[in-house]
Amino acid sequence: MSVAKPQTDAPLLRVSGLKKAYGAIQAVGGVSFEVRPGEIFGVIGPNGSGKTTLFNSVLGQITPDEGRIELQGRDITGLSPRALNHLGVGRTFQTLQVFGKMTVRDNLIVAAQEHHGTLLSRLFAPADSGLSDKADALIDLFRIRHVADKKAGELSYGQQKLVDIAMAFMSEPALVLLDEPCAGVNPSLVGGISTLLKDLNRRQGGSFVVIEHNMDFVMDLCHRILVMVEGQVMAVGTPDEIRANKQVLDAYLGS
Amino acid sequence: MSLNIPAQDVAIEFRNVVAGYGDFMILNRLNMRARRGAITLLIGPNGAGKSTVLKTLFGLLRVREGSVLLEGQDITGAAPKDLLVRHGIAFVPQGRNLFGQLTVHQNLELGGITLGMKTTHERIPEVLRRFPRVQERLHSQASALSGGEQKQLEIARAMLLRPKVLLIDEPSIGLSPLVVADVFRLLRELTAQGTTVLMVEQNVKSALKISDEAIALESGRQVLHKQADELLADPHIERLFLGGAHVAAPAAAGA
Amino acid sequence: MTSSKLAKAGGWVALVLLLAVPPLLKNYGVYLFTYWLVFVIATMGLNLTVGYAGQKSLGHAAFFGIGAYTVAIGLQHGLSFWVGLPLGMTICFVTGLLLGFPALRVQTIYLAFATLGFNTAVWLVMRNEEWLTGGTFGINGITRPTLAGLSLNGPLAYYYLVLAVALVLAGLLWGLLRSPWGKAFTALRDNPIRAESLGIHIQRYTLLAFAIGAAYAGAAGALFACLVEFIEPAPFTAGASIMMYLMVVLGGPGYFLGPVLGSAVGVLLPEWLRFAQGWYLFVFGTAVVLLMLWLPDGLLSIPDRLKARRQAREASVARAAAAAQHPHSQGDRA
Amino acid sequence: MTDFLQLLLSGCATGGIYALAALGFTLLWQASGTINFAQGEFVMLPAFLMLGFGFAGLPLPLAFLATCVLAVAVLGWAFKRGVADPLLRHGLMPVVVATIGLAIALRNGVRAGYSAEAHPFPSLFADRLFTVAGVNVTLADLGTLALALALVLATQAFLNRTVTGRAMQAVAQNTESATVLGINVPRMVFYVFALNALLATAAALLVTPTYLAKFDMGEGLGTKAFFAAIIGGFNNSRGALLGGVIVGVAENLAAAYISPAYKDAVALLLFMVVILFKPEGLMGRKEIRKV
Amino acid sequence: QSVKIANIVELSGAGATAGTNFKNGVELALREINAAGGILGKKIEFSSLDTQSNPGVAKGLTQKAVDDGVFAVMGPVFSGSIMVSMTETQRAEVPNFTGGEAAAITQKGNPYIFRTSFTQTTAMPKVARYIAQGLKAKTVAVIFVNNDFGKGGRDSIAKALAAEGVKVVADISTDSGQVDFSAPVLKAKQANADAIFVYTNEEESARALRELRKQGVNKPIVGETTLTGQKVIELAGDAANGATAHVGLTVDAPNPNMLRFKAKYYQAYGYISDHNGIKGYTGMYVLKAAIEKVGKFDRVAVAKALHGLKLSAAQHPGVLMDVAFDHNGDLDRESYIVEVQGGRQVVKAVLPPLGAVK
Ligand SMILES: Nc1ncnc2c1ncn2[C@@H]1O[C@H](COP(=O)(O)OP(=O)(O)OP(=O)(O)O)[C@@H](O)[C@H]1O
Ligand SMILES: Nc1ncnc2c1ncn2[C@@H]1O[C@H](COP(=O)(O)OP(=O)(O)OP(=O)(O)O)[C@@H](O)[C@H]1O
Ligand SMILES: [Mg+2]
Ligand SMILES: [Mg+2]
Repeated sequence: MSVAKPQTDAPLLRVSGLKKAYGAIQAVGGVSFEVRPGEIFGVIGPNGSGKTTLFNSVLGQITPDEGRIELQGRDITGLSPRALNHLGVGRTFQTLQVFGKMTVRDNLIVAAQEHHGTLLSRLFAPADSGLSDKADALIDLFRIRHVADKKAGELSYGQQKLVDIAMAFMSEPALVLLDEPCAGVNPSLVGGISTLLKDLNRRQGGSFVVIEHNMDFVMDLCHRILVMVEGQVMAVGTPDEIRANKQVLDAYLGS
Repeated sequence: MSLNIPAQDVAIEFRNVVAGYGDFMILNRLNMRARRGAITLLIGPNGAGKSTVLKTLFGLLRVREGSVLLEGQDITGAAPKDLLVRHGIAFVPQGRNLFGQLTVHQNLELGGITLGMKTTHERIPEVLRRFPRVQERLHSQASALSGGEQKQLEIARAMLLRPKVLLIDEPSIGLSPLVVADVFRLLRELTAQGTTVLMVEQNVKSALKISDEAIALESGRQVLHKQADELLADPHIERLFLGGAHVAAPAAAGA
Repeated sequence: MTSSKLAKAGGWVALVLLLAVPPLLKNYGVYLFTYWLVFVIATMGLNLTVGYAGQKSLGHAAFFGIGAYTVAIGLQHGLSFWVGLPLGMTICFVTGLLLGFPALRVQTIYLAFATLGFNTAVWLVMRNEEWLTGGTFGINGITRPTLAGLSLNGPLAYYYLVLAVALVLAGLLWGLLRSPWGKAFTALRDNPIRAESLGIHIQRYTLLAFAIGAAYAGAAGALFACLVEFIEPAPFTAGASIMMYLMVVLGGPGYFLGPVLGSAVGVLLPEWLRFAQGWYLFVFGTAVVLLMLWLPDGLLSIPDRLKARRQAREASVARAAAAAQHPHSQGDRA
Repeated sequence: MTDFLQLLLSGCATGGIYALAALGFTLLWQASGTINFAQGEFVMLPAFLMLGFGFAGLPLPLAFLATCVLAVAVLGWAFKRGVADPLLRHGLMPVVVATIGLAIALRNGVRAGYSAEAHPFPSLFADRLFTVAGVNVTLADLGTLALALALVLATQAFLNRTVTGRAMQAVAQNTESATVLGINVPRMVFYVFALNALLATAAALLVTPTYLAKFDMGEGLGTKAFFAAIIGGFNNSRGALLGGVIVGVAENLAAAYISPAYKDAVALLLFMVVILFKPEGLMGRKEIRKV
Repeated sequence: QSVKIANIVELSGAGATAGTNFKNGVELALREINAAGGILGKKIEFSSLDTQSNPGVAKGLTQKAVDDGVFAVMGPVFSGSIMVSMTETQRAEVPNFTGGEAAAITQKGNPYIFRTSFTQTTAMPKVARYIAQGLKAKTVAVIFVNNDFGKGGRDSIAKALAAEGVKVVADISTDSGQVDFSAPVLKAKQANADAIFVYTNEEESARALRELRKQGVNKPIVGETTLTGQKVIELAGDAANGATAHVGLTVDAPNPNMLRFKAKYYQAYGYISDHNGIKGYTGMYVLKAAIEKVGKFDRVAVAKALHGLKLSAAQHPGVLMDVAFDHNGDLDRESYIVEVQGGRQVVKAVLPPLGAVK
């Protein structure tokens, strides 16, 4: 599998000096990095090293104590998750976050409907906002057709995870942040997700930031990887560089 | 089809078990056996019914037909508390299972509620030695922990019980590679002391390495029961049991 | 499929009954039917706020009251009912928007508490500002409207007016719920955090859910004032809000026709139970408990329950078949 | 100044009464995750039971004990079996509505079956009046406040210091996890409601001399207590006391210094401010981290 | 052959105590009447319906009674409800006896509405006269309950006191169901008036009296019927002693008919009736007398006959006291000033009917 090289070097996402503390715990302690357009960027690190906190800060879910976040040169620090979504940033969650009482198909439709028309025009739009086909395509892609009309809350863990990921892709975001997308997902589908991301990346130049503990997945997929330990950046580099980094091996990967 | 386990070595046995949610039967006349003092790995695609097997065994779901046996003794319909207290079964479910508003330490205490406080307090430090990350957060509110920290806490909590039979559902979800290795090592140690482990894992390859036997489930039935090393060596493993046979190259999403 | 057809057929039968039965009733029967429809309108609004959008509101009776007082005070100042009704709805809509703001800060039970407090505050104003609302003496002599020279003063005529308003408002709500808005409301209810990360403007939808629900209550209040021809603060207490909440939950929150049944339980059931004499409210309270025990998701969850059961059975069969056919099923490998 | 102190003290005494009823709300919220809209009626019923035992010739302490037993059976056990067990797993809404129905049934059952009148109720305390620094207080005022304080602290200690108390909270937070840990969920749920019944009976004993035994006494009491519990902190027993006293005192001061007609508005204003800026209540604990 | 009478009253909600008493009084009278052969030889069928203290329900129930062809309607007691329901009885030309005391009820020109007690506008001048002339008070503090009953009373007493040259120096509203009276009592105390007028329902009256005693108020405490009722004395205990009230209807009136009624009521219901019980009971007997006077069951004629009707207790023992109706449907009869002494109401003065004075 060959992966397209990033096209330019101007950063798509730039995070500088990001800090977030909870009382005495410095969850994120001054993290800076850049994600280039068309790049698949990995974030790894031991449990509690601040990866999810980093995501939540970038995505407006929590307010960082310090630091600046830019999207294509524009300051997006402190923007709401909704605003970021409309700027083309999608995400998935580490914990299951689906709409439990809605069917899988409706979960997908509602994931993109706000990107069409105005508030008022949506009042007069068809129920599916014309998104049924797109939803069906993703349902097939994630092989959840047999549960497409079930309530999402009644699916197995892995199935819900897939729904969550599929939702992030419904509105065709330019940048997607995925928090442990493979956790609980069957290995064959892990391969599927990997292929999907590479495909989107190659064909449409989609950029991704992925937190994952599944090293096979990360090493195969990512162009560059950031290693976080105790809220700090330990290393940034290509998979090969990271694999060769003694410090990283000790702190995270094991040998 | 099934490995032959001498009757006196069978720890867990499902006989024609039918169980599910409401009227939706997930397990269809499931027959399955797990060996005493060994790690039996339960694998299968998302939605196969693996978690359902564990929940049924632990008395959380009603057995509609058939029977569940523990060391030859019929435990069909027994309440979780009895299974825990009388039969020494402990269960670490999938997903979040903490008391978010209580502290980490209080969560541990509750984990030992069936042991009495004295024993629990004696065992807590010993268990915490295995999970230093949890130790560091001992007086944090449990919901403040990171995903992986929470999972570690859950496993630690179950270890307090020194179970005779441990049911553990996808322990590797959210755990960093080093911790996964630790947990797997821990499971091996437990079996060395005679504990029977029934584990569900999607992280199949690493899990097979530490398991004794593997059972594959599909649509609520056992489709295979083999020695773990034999399976690991099987060149068709991907295609056959990990859903690989059904993997079509995914089309580009939504485009 | 069949169950939705059944629902449609049921709807038509109900409509025919609503049109044809009241003329056969005496005054009291017509009055009860009208009273019930008024509450159907009010609880339709509450169902949007609580049932669809998941905002725990216990302040609905305040809007009901605002609608009623708007029309009553308007009439005192020579303002026609036909101006008072939309004016009442508008005032409620705006007040609803304002009440929505706390909902942006607090959720779940805390929101319920806040709305309860709001209701009490409105009630205090109704009771104490005698110059405006007549205080505890209430407002007397509220006249029913005329339409194009036609007096709607008679019980039947007024009933048909209320029915017409109810049908129009139901139609509008139906359209709204079928549109993407309906999905957005449900998403908001199920998981606001996820909804926001998907670009759903949860603030806007929350406010709208409150405001639209409030406007419905305002319409109902306006009709209520003219129905009873007298208003005082008592029917608009927090207790009344709690009763409306009860009606929505009993009928089935998040079911379109839930309020129709729920209001029937809340308004008509006590009347049917009058044979129990002094004990009728005891019987009513007990009936509420039993209904909840029988159908925790509301009366209208019955069809859903049956459907879910049928689907579950079908899925079980399919699953069993899949398991049986599986290429690797037991026995084909040594 | 004397007048102010008089109001303050009377307010505290009334606040003690509110606190006793509010304690039931906080207990049920912490330990079963429910809101009981029949909480006021749960105080009213024991009051009548005690009256009944009183008529049957039992002295007050014995009548109280007998009522405790009966209350645990009816408001504890029967409520758990009849309402809590089947409905708890369906979330908050159905339980709330069922308790509203229960409140209607209890209130009107007592009215239709016994009496619509208010009945005097013997006080636990002798009818003694003290004058301290120009402020008049009755023994009952002081006693009620002291007992309210004791009950609140005891409940708080039980919930937070004992394993059983914590297990009860655990069940409320996550029933499935509690099951998995071998916590006897049905028993814990029973304990919660039994404890609630006992507290309600104690509240009835202390509150009814002032409130008078009447079928609808629970309505007013319940509302006040509800507000008190929220102001103090719905998930904290000590909050019930604080909230009760705040409501009692605020009412009095507002009635005297602002406007009697709007005296409830002051407590209400406080209530709104608390909800908007500290929704978990003055002493409540905030829940952290959602994703 | 029988005739129907509907008893539409507050049996639940805020008015439950008053409504239940009224209902019991009506039913007691009806049972006696039926036992004695009915009215004009016809038995009376009666039904009691609960308005839930809600005017909207009261309106519906009145329509129901009218639909059922009742001859007359008894109740409701609450003024708000009667305002609504009496338009229905008027429309159907059905005589309607109410327990409501608000003056406005009989000022609408409705020929079918009749009182069973004084209006506040007739009662309050008597109280004011007692305060001004009996107590020689120059200033009064008024504590009233903030509902239509209390507010109506306050408006009337304020007017009556002004007419007597007495000043209201504190105007203190309380809530129905209020528990803590320390603030109102304190305000009354601070006003330092010559007398305190308390106009609340029975239970609140008891609480107010207790608080007045607790705070050591030693000014005369005056009220209306609800201040010194049997219930208040029972609830307030010693604190009730010394309270004085103008009482239109009281079971403690020095009147053998009344004492007999008190005993019968107690026997039937196990507690002592308040004034609402007397209202219901006498109202029913007034109706009976009017029908018998007309000689047939003719609603319009009976309503007409009631206007200007004078009944003597000697001829009609059921009305308990001599009573006269004016052209508005308001009644007039003697009343009392009572004081609570040693836990009992003691009549200090008998006030003749207004009609007799003029
Ligand atoms: N609460 C529920 N109600 C209804 N159906 C359910 C429920 N939980 C699970 N299911 C269904 O049961 C089937 C098996 O679920 P189960 O959780 O056992 O799968 P699993 O093998 O553990 O999958 P995963 O690897 O994704 O965890 C799935 O098809 C799922 O849709
Ligand atoms: N709301 C909070 N309050 C207090 N501490 C918090 C809070 N959120 C996170 N933390 C702490 O901050 C640290 C970083 O958490 P975070 O969730 O970002 O870790 P992570 O890298 O995503 O870990 P994992 O791989 O386990 O998911 C953890 O030690 C956690 O305990
Ligand atoms: Mg994380
Ligand atoms: Mg699973």
